[in-house]
Amino acid sequence: MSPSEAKEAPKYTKKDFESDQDVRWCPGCGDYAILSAIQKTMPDLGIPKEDIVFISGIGCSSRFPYYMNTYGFHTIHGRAPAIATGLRVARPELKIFVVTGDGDGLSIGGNHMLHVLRRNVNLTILLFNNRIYGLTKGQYSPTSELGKVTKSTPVGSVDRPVNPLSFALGCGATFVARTVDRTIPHMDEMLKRAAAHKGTGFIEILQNCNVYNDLAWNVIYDRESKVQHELRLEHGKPLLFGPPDDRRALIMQGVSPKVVRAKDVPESALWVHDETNVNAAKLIADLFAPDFPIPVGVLAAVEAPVYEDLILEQEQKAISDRGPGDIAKLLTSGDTWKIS
Amino acid sequence: MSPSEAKEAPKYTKKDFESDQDVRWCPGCGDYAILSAIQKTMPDLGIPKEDIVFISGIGCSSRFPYYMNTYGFHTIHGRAPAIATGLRVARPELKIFVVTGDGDGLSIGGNHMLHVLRRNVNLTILLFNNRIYGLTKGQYSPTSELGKVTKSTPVGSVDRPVNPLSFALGCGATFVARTVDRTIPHMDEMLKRAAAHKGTGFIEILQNCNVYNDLAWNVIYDRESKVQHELRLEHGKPLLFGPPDDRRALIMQGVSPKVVRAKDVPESALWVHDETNVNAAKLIADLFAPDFPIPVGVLAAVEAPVYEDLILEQEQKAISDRGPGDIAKLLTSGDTWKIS
Amino acid sequence: MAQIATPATGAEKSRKALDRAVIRFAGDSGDGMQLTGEQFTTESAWAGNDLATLPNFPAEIRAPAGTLFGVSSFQLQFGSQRVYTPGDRLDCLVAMNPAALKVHLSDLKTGGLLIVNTQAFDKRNLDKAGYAANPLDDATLAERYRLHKVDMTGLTLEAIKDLPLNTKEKDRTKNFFALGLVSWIYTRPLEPTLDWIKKRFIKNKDIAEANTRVLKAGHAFGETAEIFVEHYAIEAAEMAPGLYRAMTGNRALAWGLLAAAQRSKLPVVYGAYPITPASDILHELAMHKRFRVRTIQAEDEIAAVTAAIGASFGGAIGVTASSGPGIALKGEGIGLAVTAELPLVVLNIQRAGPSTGMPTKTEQADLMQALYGRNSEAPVIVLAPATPGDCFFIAYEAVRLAAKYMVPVIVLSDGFLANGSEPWLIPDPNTLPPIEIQFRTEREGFFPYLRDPATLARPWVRPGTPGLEHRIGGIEKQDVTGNISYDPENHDHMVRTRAEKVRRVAQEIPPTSINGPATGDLLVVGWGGTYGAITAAVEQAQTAGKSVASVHLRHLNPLPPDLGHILREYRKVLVPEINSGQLVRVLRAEYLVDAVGFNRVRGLPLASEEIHEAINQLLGGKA
Amino acid sequence: MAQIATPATGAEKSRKALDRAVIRFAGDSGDGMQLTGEQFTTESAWAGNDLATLPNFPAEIRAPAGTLFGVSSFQLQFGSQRVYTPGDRLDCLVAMNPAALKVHLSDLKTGGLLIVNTQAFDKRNLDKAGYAANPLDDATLAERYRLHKVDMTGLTLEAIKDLPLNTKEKDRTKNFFALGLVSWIYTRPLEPTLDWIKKRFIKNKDIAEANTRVLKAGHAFGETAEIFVEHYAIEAAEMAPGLYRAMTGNRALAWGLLAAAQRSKLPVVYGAYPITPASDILHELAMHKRFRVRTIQAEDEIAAVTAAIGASFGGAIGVTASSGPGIALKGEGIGLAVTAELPLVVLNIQRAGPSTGMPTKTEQADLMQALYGRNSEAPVIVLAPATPGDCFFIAYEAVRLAAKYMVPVIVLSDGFLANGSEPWLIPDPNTLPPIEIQFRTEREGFFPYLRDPATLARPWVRPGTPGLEHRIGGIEKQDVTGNISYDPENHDHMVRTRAEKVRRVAQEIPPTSINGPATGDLLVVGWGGTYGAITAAVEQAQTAGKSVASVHLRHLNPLPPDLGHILREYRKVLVPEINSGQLVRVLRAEYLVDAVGFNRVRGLPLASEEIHEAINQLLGGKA
Ligand SMILES: Cc1ncc(C[n+]2csc(CCOP(=O)(O)OP(=O)(O)O)c2C)c(N)n1
Ligand SMILES: Cc1ncc(C[n+]2csc(CCOP(=O)(O)OP(=O)(O)O)c2C)c(N)n1
Ligand code: SF4
Ligand code: SF4
Ligand SMILES: [Mg+2]
Ligand SMILES: [Mg+2]
Repeated sequence: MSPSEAKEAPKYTKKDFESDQDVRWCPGCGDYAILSAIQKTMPDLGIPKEDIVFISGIGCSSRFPYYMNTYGFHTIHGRAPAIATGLRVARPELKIFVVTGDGDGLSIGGNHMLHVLRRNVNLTILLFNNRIYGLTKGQYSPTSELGKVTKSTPVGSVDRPVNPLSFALGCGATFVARTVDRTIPHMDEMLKRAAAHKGTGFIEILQNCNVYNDLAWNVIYDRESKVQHELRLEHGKPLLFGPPDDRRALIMQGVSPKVVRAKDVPESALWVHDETNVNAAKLIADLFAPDFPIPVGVLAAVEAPVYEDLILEQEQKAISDRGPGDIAKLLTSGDTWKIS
Repeated sequence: MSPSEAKEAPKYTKKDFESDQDVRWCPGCGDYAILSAIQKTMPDLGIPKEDIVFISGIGCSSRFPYYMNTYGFHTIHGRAPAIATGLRVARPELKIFVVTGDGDGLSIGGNHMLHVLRRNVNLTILLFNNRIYGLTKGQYSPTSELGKVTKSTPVGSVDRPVNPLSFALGCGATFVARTVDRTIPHMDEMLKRAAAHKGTGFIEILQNCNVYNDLAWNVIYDRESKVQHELRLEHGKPLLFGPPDDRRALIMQGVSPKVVRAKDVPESALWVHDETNVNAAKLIADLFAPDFPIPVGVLAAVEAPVYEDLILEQEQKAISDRGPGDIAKLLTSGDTWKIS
Repeated sequence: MAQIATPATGAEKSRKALDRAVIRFAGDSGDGMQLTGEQFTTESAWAGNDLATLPNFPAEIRAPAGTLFGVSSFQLQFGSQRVYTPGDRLDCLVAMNPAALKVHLSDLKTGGLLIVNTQAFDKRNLDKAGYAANPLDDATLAERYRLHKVDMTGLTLEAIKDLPLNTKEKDRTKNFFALGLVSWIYTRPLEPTLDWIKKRFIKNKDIAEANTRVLKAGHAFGETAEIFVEHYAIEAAEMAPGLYRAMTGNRALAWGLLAAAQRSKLPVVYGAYPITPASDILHELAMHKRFRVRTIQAEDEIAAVTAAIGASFGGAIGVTASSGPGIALKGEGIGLAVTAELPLVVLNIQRAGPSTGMPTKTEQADLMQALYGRNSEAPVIVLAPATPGDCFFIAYEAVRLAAKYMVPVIVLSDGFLANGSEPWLIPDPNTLPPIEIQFRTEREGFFPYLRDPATLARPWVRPGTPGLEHRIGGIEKQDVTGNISYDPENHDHMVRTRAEKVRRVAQEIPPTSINGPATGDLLVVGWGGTYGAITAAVEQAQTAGKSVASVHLRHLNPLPPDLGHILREYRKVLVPEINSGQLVRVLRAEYLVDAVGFNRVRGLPLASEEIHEAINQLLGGKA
Repeated sequence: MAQIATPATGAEKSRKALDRAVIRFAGDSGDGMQLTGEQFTTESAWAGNDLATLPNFPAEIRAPAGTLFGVSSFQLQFGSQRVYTPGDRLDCLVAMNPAALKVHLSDLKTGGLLIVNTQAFDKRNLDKAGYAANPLDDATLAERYRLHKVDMTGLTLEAIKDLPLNTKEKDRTKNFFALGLVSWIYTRPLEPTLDWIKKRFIKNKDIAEANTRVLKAGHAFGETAEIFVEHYAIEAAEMAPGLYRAMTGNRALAWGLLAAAQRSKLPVVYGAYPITPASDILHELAMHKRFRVRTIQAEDEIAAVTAAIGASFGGAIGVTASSGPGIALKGEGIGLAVTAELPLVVLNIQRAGPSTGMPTKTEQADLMQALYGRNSEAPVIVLAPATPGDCFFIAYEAVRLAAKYMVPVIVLSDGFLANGSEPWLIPDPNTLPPIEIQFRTEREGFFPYLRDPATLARPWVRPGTPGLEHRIGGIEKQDVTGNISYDPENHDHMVRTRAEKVRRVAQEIPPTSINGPATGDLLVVGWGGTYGAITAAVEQAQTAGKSVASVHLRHLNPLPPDLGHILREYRKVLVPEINSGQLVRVLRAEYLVDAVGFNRVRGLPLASEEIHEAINQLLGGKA
């Protein structure tokens, strides 16, 4: 049963989701915007707030649960997806959000991320990607660009970065989206979409760490650059981007995406976005500025079996077939012998 | 410097690579074929055998190093990629092979697999995929099909499997290939290709566990079925498969692969395989019988910076710029004061 | 089936009464020795004997036939008195091939019964076993032991030559010949095995027929063949009346959890990653979904323990299990449960280490890890079962204490208990102590770390409870409110509180029962799977008039409150362990008693013989 | 720069001579208190004082301004005699805002010097600090302390009003005003700071100018303002002659590894995953690539330790470091290095736990984990530095022993040593013991587990060596050959051999130096970062005529061979630790001495005061 069916949720306001804890992020941190966006969206989910749980690992981003007036568990580094899986299997009627970072979710937590995604556990995962380790005061992360100069890499990092969207899709994720900490309304929309998804809803949120990696995402923050590069994905709509006076279209040339002037392309030849096509999503996920647009929105949303649903089906079937377990019966079943 | 440049390798035979240890796999295990294929291929690599190291985790597959008369380290479960990374950074002149299984490499070891692939460490990774945990006597693995009945899942598994090729590509792998334990010559070829690759060469080897998951890959073992489904990938050749009298072609329809009768497709419209196109590789990786062919061969092979090369460049530059480190100098550098 | 077993036929030949016997079946991994041993065990249980078993198989799944490392064996001791261990030296060894003979002969008593399958002693097998010449031709063998060369293979094939089975299938039944023969020698009833064959091969009449015939052939062979001049009867043991079943430690742990689930009315979420020898608990639990046990085969041990913690946070019983290296990986997660103060049960089926070590071999070397294997001060409850059947009660108790004190409980079983079995007097579940779960629902005056004055436990709140929304985590927190706190005094207070909470569990521990005089020359202190060996050794010494007693600890943290007093009642204290001396260090540090250890770390259970010697040495006497 | 510092000007006002002083700078995370403290430290070092420092900052990166949890502070004690600790109670407190006053006032001695930045005491900040009224208006404050209200902000802005900087930039320089003022009060030379400013802001003349002016303004203010009636001089301490530098523990560990790399002529492969407070070692090493240190920022702690093991297998020096939960994750990997018998150095910068605990706070609670935090019997060498500078020698020694005995070495530093600094007499690297690495190359008679009779170390072979191809692993192996072996006696032998190998390290340990009488009423035994506090307390008691001595252990496994004998020479034994009593348990178990612990677990160093009290209590005396 979904929580909403369970009980009628009271009418909430943003305030209802603000906890009494002082928020301990640096002034100017992108996390503030995300926090307020989420607190603002919560009432629209129509879920009683006692049925909502935020689970996180460790990191600035993972401090998140303390600031939500719901149930919350700030756990250990990288393990939030596993903990959330256990919680969901125990309590499938709860609405569970996982908050993680590019280090928490993709460095130490990469394996749990892989497996929660392939299992398609019904969770909403918010990955705050600031391309840096914030809490530990600024080392490069798995999403930092090659050659990144940080405390731990004074002459530049030597690791090729991982793309969270491509990774998630490679793991078999059933819902993959991207949004940006500075576009509140879009964040709201993505959040609702992900929360409504049956299975694991994975959202990458581009987030600014103004202390250790300021403006890492400026290419999508800067007004002019944003106009040039932002590609808003909308199901059923063609992949068009760029300024009104110079629209660009993304098309397939053979098996490679290509950018062309929109007016040079016949209506029929446009690439129409289809959230249910994971193949397409994988191609879109790899795109980024400057040579390509920056996709924002829902890349993929497909139906697939949900891990804990199957577990409970098996349990229900076992009980309806042979009745609930009875330890006394079990103990005396099979080979026994009496001694008198 | 590559080992071969280092010294002239003696002329070896298969025998030179057989260790004195008794092989402890079950009679009939697919691992035997892989072992002899690899022992047979080694001489062709032209590398002195003292410069070759096999690193493995834990599992039947991971017993592999004991049987190779080279240097070898049978480590702990899932960690071989990390251990190999450390070894490679310490000794970049060695030729290192990692042998792992679908459990060792994709269950407990999934995170290290992700990071070794994105870093593009110069290693050859052989993942023996038998879709089962062999050594622990037959529980389902991350590559087992949904609903798999095993010791740990008496009424069927509830996890959606991960596809090793799609996963590797999602992680940013630069060389991804698949081969089969029952096609020795093809194994040899793939092994040489992977070993020659600059960066991480990842090969999935479909392997038979005749005790706990016999004929899991029968769709590609069975002669008839193999003819129907095997798609041999060859760079620059069109994607054609199926029996001579009824050839099929794989083509792109919009952004989705589609199977059609070969003769219905004009030469020009054929999908020509391009190992350097990672986009294409991602689409091909997801294909499998019955609806699609089973791709075998090199899906992707692209150039990218190699982790340890960059580390050594930085080291060399530091030394050539300012000379080798001198602890006596360092100790007395900066703020000091004398007390007399 | 519940009845006193009737002795088998064949009473004409002289039948000697014994009060106990130790026998071992040994052969190739493919020879079905484990099955043979298990069946012989059931027959002996039927016969009303007390018994203890010791399966022993190679780490390799199916080692190549005939090799030394491919040998698999099953040992049991059965008797008309209390049987504490599988026994040390063998009265009877059945060797199905040369490798088995080579590996096991040294354990056979001089004058012991040695039965070999002659046909297996061909050139190929002799080479594989590293025999230059056929040992059966060596006269000394027949001099030292009562050697019986039996062409089991030949007799087997003969018995079923007319059946429509291929030679491989026919050959595979020869273990039933051995079983039939040895059953005759020790006057075991065949009913349970005949019964088992019927059920097992219901779908394959020919195989059923073959096994039946071969079993009887073996039995008849003993009865008629000239060579066996005598055979033996072992009277039923004096055992507490009641209904019995054979129980292994791993199954007992699983069933104990089922009992706890039913009694607490909570689902069990069992997070596990397969590993020898813990995997069978997962396999067992997966078959009992009706008890609302939800098994998660996790991606690794870290996910397994953290998934269990997530479940506990949700108000279910979070349980995880592993062995060896898998337990080492859980330390960080257990630390989270300690500071989050959530119930968690961790089953550790100890195996020989360090690192991968010897996965199928037993050991007791994880005690210190259980006590200290986490960063900083992270105290947990530690329990250890004494016998396979005791695993049932320990698992149940672990759940009860974890939920009552809101703290992790580590259970230290081992490979020997896990796979070994004993005749187990089936308990009445209603006699188990209740597991009362009170989830907090009252908003008034709620704080996440408000403590129960008696247990110091914080309230357990199920997410979904209106008005009690709260946040917890791994950072140090203020007592009562649970808010993040870096206050120095609060941290000191919390460190002491977490320790005190575990110390309070001492109030749950019954008075320590002493096996022997309440004061004397020597006290032998043990824990875990060595119970049988120690008890046998101590009783042997007592019979020899020594002033020796033993206590066996099931609670290792906290220790029983009366232990310090007891220790001081004896001149000396001996602590036998399958490790380099762990409990002995704990006792010395805790009570400043000059306890000495007896330590053998061979991947095998301790032999009561060697413990007995150690006792005598310590008492300066002779055996 | 190497010279005796010349006293600053301003000698007209009465100058009192002190032999030591404890001062603390406290303010907002944004106020630059750490920098201020470090500069004051350098000035004092210049002045030839001995000193010890204690930085203390919030876990939050940049806590919101004005909050209590956002307060950052830097304390140091400097003196003309040996200074062992940063000091307990404060002689002088500089509070840059109300929150800082609130958090730290209680540590100020009655009659102590209290300097506050008045302009920061506005409504907003007072609210944030939870002050109903302005404490500066409260007469009692001025009665209890020597209160000096200084409008530092105002005077700062005034001093640089003409400079082309915005207000924010100008305001940021006020910490230099505080520094200048306090430097005058304690007669510190300004040269080092002026010097530092020049270098640091070479690219930004205006900022340099501003800081310089403000520093001098603060200094002049002390000299001229009426309010400061007296100031102090602290003579240079009697310190061993030679060249000194300020050294922190983390840097010393890093440099010790560099020294080992150079001496052994081997590359260091350093696998680490960032974590507080260990990260700075990674940052430091990453800057010294010229020493052939290769840093791997791994995906997690497990990859970090296993990468280091891979490097050791390759013949490099494999090192890993972490803290708290990160160390718990390395247990399995360390076990592999134990059984593979490869050198490995594990640096554990202990922090307050359990679990995430208090990342920026210090603790000593990982000793038992270092000894036992792995599955089965997996003995390793355990070392602990006593002071920040000692970290250099311990890191070097760790590499030497790991390579000589082919075994992992765990180094237990802590957050206090890591960030604290001391004036460090720079050693001559040539006086360090040699690190002789002999890789085996001889084929004749080679076996992977053939042992050196003296050390029991197996040969270290670099892959790439012709003819020595071999395989090792985590499964139990036969001694000498290294082949997989499940033989029971061999396993027992290997368990004992691995233990004996570590025990042999005792032959490397110099005689334990005793601070005090060789026999007496009380011996205080310590380890790690408590060295200073214990020594100060013991010397205080000695001055008071008590028969007390202390020993400080740098080797925790194995323990010094002469320790048992030493312990028995005293009537009582006290073991102060920042944990619940870990070393004390080890000593009790090992030597059966009735040692008692003094334990405070607050995330802070122990105060010598409280240890001194504990000493007196134990001796039944008064302080
Ligand atoms: C087991 C463990 N390893 C390391 C750490 C230290 N640590 C805390 S947060 C963090 C990385 C945080 O990066 P990210 O997930 O991107 O979060 P951000 O702070 O950037 O939001 C690390 C390495 C830890 N707390 N626990
Ligand atoms: C830390 C740890 N966890 C679990 C195990 C038990 N274990 C050994 S191998 C294995 C899985 C092997 O599966 P795979 O990698 O597919 O190898 P295969 O035997 O199938 O070749 C497991 C779970 C272990 N040895 N160590
Ligand atoms: S460090 Fe970066 S991510 Fe963390 S709180 Fe500060 S600004 Fe935000
Ligand atoms: S269990 Fe399977 S994978 Fe392992 S050795 Fe046997 S057949 Fe091969
Ligand atoms: Mg981040
Ligand atoms: Mg497998």
